[in-house]
Amino acid sequence: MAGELALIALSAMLVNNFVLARFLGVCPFLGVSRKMDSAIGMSFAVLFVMTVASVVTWLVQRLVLVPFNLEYLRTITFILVIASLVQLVEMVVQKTSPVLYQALGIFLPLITTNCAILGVALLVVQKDYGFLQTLTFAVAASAGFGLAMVLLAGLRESLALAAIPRAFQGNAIVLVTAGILSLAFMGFSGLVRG
Amino acid sequence: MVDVLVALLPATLVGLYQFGWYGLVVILLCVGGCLGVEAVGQKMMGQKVTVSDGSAAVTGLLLALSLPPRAEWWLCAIGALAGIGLGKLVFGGLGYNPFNPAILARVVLLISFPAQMTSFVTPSPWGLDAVTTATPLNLLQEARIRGLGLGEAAHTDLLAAFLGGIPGSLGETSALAVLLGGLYLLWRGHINWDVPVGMLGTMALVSGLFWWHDPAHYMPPAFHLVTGGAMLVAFFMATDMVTSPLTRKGRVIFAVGCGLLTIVIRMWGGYAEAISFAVLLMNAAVPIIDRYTAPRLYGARKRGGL
Amino acid sequence: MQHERPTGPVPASALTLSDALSGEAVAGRPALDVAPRPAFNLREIGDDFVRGVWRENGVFKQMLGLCPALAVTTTAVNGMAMGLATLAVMVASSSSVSIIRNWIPGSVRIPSFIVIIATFVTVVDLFLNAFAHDVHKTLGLFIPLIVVNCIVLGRADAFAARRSLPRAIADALGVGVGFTLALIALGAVRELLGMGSVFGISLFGDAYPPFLLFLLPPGAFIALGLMLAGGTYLAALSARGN
Amino acid sequence: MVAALMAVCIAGAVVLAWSDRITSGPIAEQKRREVVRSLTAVLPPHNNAPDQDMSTVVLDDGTEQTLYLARMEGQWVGTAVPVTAPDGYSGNIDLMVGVDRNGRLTGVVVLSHAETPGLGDKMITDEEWLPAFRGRTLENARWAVKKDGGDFDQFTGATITPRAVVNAVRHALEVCEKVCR
Repeated sequence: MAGELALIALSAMLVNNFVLARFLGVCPFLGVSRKMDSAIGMSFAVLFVMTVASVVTWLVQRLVLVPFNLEYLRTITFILVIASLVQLVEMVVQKTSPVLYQALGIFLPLITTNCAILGVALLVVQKDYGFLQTLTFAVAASAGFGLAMVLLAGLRESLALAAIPRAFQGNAIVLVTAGILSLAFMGFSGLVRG
Repeated sequence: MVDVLVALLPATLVGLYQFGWYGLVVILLCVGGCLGVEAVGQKMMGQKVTVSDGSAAVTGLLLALSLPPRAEWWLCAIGALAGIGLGKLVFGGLGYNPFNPAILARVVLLISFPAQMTSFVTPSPWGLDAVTTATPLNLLQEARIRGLGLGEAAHTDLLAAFLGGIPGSLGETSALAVLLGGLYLLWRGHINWDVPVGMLGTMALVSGLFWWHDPAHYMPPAFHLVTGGAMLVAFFMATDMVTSPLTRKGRVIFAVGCGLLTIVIRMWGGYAEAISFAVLLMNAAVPIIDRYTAPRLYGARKRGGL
Repeated sequence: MQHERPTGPVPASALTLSDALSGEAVAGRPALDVAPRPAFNLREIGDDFVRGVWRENGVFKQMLGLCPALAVTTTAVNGMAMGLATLAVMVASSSSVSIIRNWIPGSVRIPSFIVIIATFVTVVDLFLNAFAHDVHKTLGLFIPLIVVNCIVLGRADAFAARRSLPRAIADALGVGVGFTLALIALGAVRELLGMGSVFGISLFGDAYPPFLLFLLPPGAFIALGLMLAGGTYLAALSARGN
Repeated sequence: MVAALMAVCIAGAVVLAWSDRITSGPIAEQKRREVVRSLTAVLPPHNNAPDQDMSTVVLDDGTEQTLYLARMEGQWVGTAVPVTAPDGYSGNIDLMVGVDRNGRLTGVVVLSHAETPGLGDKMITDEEWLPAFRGRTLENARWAVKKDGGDFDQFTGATITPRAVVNAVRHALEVCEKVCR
């Protein structure tokens, strides 16, 4: 069991990295990685929402959708759960911890449309994971998202000092850098099969 | 840059002796390709053409030495495009590139053309009696995937691997020749000792622990040090000033990371030539390492290096 | 409960979800000249369409909707299928949003739009599964993920929620066609470099060695980056030429 | 406010319930047709409906194995065995293997896989590779790729995929050998 969970974690974080190999969450990955601080803030916000969202959607799937034969409502219920969770988290954080709200607040609205969150919920259903597997998968996936995000932010901050050719300035060089990062992560392929 | 070319001379000569004309063609294509891509690219972007600084030639030679000895012409051409174009020009040229161009070129080729990048021939005087074969690292990976333990890799002649004579890339058949060049660079003060020592030391230590624990399933540390690109990458590519951390502390972290990832990917990963992936991954982490180990000076930018 | 809808001109550059998401693209984005005028104006509708196809192309200009754009574009055909599925969802949801725009209070605007979009996404998902099974298998996970495509929600919220039905449809069609064309272009480039063919037609013959990089994830990022740079370069060249 | 959101949700649910009603039949039919298509491709000529004529056996290792039986005029002529190769380069490869009553292979098709495009997926795009299995039996072939001393071609640069497929097909033949005869 522990071994299986470790493999799930390794796979979700490195081998099939959510952003770099599965293309889930590319918009925030490119959009919020210009500064290291925002990259770290976004990563923690994703870690939090992704973990809670995957557990809640797992419960919804097991306790509501499957027993009542409502699986065609999966996409709509999952996205609603995620959207309300984000709202709830935002309200709770705002009331209880102004410091945390300052740090995470601006990222929370962006998370609803982060396809990594819905992606993790749907993949859990597709893979038919149990509770512990779901939890591990979500935490590892968001850790992998954070790792990719922080690496790209570091590279982008150092690129700010580089004399990038005119044609590549802006999004082009960010995409190429992300591509090379994804290339480097290919080195992990084969560590876990499947 | 001239010193680097001098340092690569022993490995180049061994390669030419063992693979003959084929090796010479690969070297000429790679060096010419890299110079050409740099000249044309800089012209197109309206920049000053800096081919004469020699760095593109070094990248070309390093690329050639890390290719299979009978690589097709287009493999060399794509390698040159990927290394100089994608690895250097798009970032604004030498000094700004976050990834080592030769490493990047090799990784692009490894994932794009796995068949061509793993078709090796045996070394023989002037390349006359060459027959198709596999490298020890490929044999090891093959055996592991089939669940056969160490397979034929267990019979690798480690002394031959050190002196020269085992199948491998053009400039990687003799660890000794590469090591001589590396020591020359150290003596001339072009590279820091901490990266190669840290990297090879970590590789030896980690592989040694596994080997000591279970010699039936893991190769001894000496095997990992003399096979594949270990020496070439540790002395000539990981040491690249531009793409390694600024401080000694940072470089040690970098080197240990490279060594650790190399062993992990070699032992359990899908690519036998793990070391290039390891360095590329650690190149990506350099800004973060610098951030936490070096005082940040805006405007002061490292330049030069290999 | 009826909420005050903004009357009169609404600059498209007002901060909306899509703006917040697109970060870099916003600064240089021209404010739309939108003056109050009759509901049906062909020129305006034409402009709504054209703007989305090129000038504000989601993928190339605003870097939105990149997850499906990168994930499914190993071939031109796959890119087209994904683009058309998204186009269908966009037109349906933007028109619905435009129709009910006056009945939805501001506080539940986003959740309502999400429900509408999710509904149409599921409809597309079910119908593809039933009548185009192979397409459904190829696109897989990325069909339900159209729900979180920032372009779809962005256009519903920033445009359809404030415009008449014809203009909302024109905009959705324009943006959807722009998205589809971008995916076809990216798919064609990756297929050409990766396999030497476009739309399954081999151009370089059998001797062309498959360039796997462009079929694998890193190649998706790199191909799009090179295409953007190529576009900028050509634009600069032609500007100098004039 | 809540009423408006509720109204939207209810409208959405109604649309979806309706879509589900009219698509659930065709979706099931598509899935069935997919199975039938693969069965027709791998089985010898038959005039029954093998997808209805299933049986399940328990193998020595305790796993359950579904078998589809093909009959001609009621006479058993062959068996289709769905097998999974667990050791593909990127995950499982699902296959359907057809075997006639003499233990001779009549066809193999790939149902689903996630192998590298342009490399491992050659086993599907290559028009000669899978048909080469036809006519093989457990006895008349060495069940390994050529690189391992067997009779089956591998692809340059990709030996993992064909090796996995060869092993899975052999497993299907062994199942037949045990339970069909």
